[in-house]
Amino acid sequence: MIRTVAARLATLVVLVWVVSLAVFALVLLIPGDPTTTLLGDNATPEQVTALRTSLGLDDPLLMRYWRWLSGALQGDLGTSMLSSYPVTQAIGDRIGVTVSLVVSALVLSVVLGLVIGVLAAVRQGGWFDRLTLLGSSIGIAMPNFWLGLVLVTFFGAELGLFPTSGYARPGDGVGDWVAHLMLPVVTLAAGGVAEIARQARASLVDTLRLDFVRTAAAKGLSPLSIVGKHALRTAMIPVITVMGLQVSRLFGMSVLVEAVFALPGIGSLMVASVFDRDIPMIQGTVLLATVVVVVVNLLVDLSYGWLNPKAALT
Amino acid sequence: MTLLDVEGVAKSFPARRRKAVVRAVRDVSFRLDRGQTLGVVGESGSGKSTTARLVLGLIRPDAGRVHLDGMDVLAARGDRLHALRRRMPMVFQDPYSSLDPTWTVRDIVTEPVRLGRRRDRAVPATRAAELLELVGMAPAFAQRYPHELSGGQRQRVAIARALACDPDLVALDEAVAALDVSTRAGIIGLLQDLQTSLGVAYLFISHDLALVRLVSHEVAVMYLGRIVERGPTERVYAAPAHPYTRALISAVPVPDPVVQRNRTRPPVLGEVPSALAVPSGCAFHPRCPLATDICRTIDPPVVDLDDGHAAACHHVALITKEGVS
Amino acid sequence: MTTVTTRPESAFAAFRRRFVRQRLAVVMAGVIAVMVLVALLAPWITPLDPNAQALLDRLAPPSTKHWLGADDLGRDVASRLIIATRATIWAGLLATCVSLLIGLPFGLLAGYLRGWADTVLSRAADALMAIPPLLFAMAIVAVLGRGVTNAMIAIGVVTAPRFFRVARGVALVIREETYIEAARSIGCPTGRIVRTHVLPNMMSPLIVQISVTMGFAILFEASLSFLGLGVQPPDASWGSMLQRSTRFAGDAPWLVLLPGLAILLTVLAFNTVGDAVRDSVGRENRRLA
Amino acid sequence: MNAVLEINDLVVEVATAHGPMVVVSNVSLAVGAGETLGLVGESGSGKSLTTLAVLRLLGTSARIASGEILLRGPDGVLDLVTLPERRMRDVRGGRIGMVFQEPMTALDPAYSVGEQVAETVRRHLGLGRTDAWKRAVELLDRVGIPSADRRAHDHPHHFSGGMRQRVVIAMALSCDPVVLLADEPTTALDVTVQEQILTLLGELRDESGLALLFISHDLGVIADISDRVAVMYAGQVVETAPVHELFAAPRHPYTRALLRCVPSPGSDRLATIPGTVPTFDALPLGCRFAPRCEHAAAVCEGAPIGLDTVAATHFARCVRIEEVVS
Repeated sequence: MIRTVAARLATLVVLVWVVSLAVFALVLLIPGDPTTTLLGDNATPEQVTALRTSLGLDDPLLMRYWRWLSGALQGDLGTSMLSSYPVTQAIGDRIGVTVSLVVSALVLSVVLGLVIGVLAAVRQGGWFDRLTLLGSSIGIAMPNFWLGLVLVTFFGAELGLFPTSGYARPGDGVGDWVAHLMLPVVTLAAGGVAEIARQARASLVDTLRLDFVRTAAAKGLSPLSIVGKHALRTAMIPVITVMGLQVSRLFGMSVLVEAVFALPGIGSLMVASVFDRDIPMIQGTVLLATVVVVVVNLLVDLSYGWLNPKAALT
Repeated sequence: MTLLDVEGVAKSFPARRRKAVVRAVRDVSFRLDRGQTLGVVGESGSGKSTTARLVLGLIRPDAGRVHLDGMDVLAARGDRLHALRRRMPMVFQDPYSSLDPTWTVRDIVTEPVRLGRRRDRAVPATRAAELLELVGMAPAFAQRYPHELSGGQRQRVAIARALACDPDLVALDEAVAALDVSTRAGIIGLLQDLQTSLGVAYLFISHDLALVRLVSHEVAVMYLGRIVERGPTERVYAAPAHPYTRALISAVPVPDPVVQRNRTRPPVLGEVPSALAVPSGCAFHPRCPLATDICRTIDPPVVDLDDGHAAACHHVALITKEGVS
Repeated sequence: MTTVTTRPESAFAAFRRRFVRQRLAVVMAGVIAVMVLVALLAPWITPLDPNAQALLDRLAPPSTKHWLGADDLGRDVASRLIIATRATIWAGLLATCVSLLIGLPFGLLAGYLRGWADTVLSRAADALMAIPPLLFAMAIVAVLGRGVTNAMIAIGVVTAPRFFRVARGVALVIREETYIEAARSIGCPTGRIVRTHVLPNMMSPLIVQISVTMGFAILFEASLSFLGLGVQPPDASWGSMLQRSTRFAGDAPWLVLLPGLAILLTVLAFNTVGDAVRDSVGRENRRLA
Repeated sequence: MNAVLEINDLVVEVATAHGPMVVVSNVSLAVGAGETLGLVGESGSGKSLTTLAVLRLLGTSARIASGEILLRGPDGVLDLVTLPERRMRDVRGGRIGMVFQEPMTALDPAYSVGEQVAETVRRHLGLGRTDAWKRAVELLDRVGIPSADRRAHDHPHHFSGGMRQRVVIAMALSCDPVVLLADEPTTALDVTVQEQILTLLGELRDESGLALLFISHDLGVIADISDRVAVMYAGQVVETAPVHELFAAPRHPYTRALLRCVPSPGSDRLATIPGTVPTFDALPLGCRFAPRCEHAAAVCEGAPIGLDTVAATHFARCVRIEEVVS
């Protein structure tokens, strides 16, 4: 087990390193001179030189990468090109919002998705199954920001049930916090529920056809125990892969949800940074989000060993 | 006249877990004459399929020599190797995956003809019909796709493809194992007829001892990557010289209740060990009723008995004197 | 001699027979055909000029003049929806092409040849897939500059690892098929094996993936345009129409509903057709799709 | 006869796009205590479906259309066709055990083999965890798993095919069944292992007086283990006889042809059967073997052929037995 964890950690380090390369390489893609982007066309040559020195743009590429990477390892992702505000601090101020949003949506997607998927699979071909297939197709194809807008229009604006924008810290009242997150979480979770339900259904339907399920039935076990004890455990393996992908997807999609509901998370920070072409801020946000995703995926990977003892061997 | 000459061929594969090595084939030597059939028998993990692939130049061995009609197969590269392979094509076990599902039967059976030419010139339309007729199929099948054929028909197409190479040798890797009894009989009959009319040699790989006995002139018995016994078929079956061969032959149930129930059968111990951990000395010793200390330490050399019958066992003398029970 | 009993059916005919049996997929294939047609003919079939502002018609509800109402600048919603089909289909095609051109060759290389090339490429693909796709695309747009072409290049780059994975996975399965070994055993050179055996057998999974990527790209185009990073004003896109509508949702709900339904329908169409293609592939290559 | 398991006129249908298709036609079989009935036939003959029908494990696409499956016990006779599902579950793994063809996939990869045997014991014998585990270890030891107390904790992927098949047998026998269904239990195994498994099954049958229904396509295996043999072709039983009689004096042309298709010492050619097995959507009206039969005549076509009594315990579905034998 320790060896497995060590091996997985090593892969994780390589993975994050490759991501850091890709994120750093973004700077190289900027057409023209970054200083022009920042200072505009009317800057004096002196201003340009000063900025180039302060950003270290004249140093060799490898040195710049090393400086950025070693900084990042120590928690220093540089400073904003516009406000000279530290990137780490800017992200730290806002990450709480995004994490509460993503985690709540993930939990909701997993719980609802699994329940729906399993119920559909055990009655394969029934009305609930067909409804699930149709519903999940729609859920996957639906732009979630549109769902957000529709929810705002009908639940928020028309019925006045929930606040439609802004955020309340849990410290200022849990009820308020929950109310503010309600619509965003539902919006964000819709696609996840659809994906997980669909995968859980497909995987369980496939598993129920396997020989060992027939063996379990030939032992005289009840349907509940056949599905719950035997089939589900094997069927969960591909579902868990999808859950891992969902973390990455939800992080991305939260940008849209934050935009719809005016939530001050890292998504809105990202949007603002993209408009300002604030490269250090963008690099920091992408890198940090990826690290979170990769760590969650590691946990997912490790749970494979428990579900499928054969995988733990290799 | 020797067609195929194989000398000391060996191959190991790296295992999935590091450091371990699968010793698939160890020191395999045999000869096969033109127009003859060599049957290779063995249980799973005996290395019989790997041996065929090594001989045909599909996998590169770690050691050894292979000559087809005097030409060094292992030294050949590029076009020369491809041309050599066409002189000894292979027919595979699974009739459902050995034919490309996107191709018609016509294209499948004439592919070797096209490959053998300098340019992709059109193959005469009659060629496909000739080949199909050779394997007992109507010319109309040429327009069919593999998924429209039964298992037996697919295997006939695979044989037709092999014949299109104008081969000296056809390797048959469990070619009838996936077929039903009655279909199998038809394919075996076809193979026998083709050998008579075309003089093609067969490398007949099978786990079915009764079938090997029926079709082979010579037989080689493999166990954990080695040939433990080889010789003329009837001699090996009538007087097996290796304890493994004896165990194997007696384990095959005879389709006659009177015979089957009155046979004395030496018990076979345990199962075939993993090729990851081939036992020291004679690989068969943990399961052998005759094993002594020497078997545990020294791998027995192949000893010639008479008339091309040879076996790799320290106790050959003991067994042959005692005769078959 | 065995004889032929029924008429031959090509693999494609069998595929068509199974596909046509799936009613919803046939309808959705029709939807895609209509979308493409509308995109091609858009400039000639819009009832009004999609960019013409008429302040008197500001937020006008559906009427005989504006079938589907007008937006906050009095522009005809129906015309804008129609013209936006162009951006949508074009964006999907562009992104899918970029994705295909990067993903397919590398995937084929990694899957068929294995070895160190596979290890390096797979690691790189894993890493790129770990980056949240929308964030990655936004970052690329940030450096390349806003606009639909850059946005679609970004989406193509972001989805390329998925294409790579599919191509690699399929190539891995095909290289283990006995018909590949059979081709080797009759002396077929590697290049010819890849060309005549591997690629044709990859077609159906590739079509599935192209279809899914189209849907994905259209969804992403809408998302980026909604954030103001894709199609730039005054050009219309379903995503950018939604962005403007946010402020008037209460007064003019049709501004919110219609573009969203258009996106939903289009993405649903591509996904459904992709799934149906996969389900229609015969037993003989079901494993691949 | 005092059969423990008796199948009468069993009809199994498979749902297709063009409506139900009969794949097992009026099959009748009987097995007594301590007896082995060998069921032999080629793929698609309906032998596996017949066995699965006994436990009502046909899945969603196939169903029993008619017939009865009687299980005799000390408490009377149960008809498994009409038995409520809840009571059927007590029969599965309790009164009737089953061994499948593929030992590599028949076990759940997620649980240790000991747990999988003990689970059945807990389910049917109502033992507690500790006692059930003890019994599981005893059973694994009985079927020949070396150091069973230690290996019971291992997961299936640590075992070879032969060992897994032993585990499946232990599971099937864990609750002292009266009937054991074995569907090609040695087909996936090497011959030396096959011999060990056949010996084991024979011993277990003799020890506990099991009724054994043994399915195989391998005539050698059938000759080895069966007391009586039933031959199936295209969904029908075409001949049934005591094993010695069937091999020495087969009556049905299909049985005769089948026996000539396997190699025997001394021969250098195999006989062949022309043509192919008919598909279930295009079965001949009369004798289903007639299109391939060298003895076929006008009387064979037109109307279904019944089982004809050859001797007290020997039946064949052929109207031209005299001509065939001569």
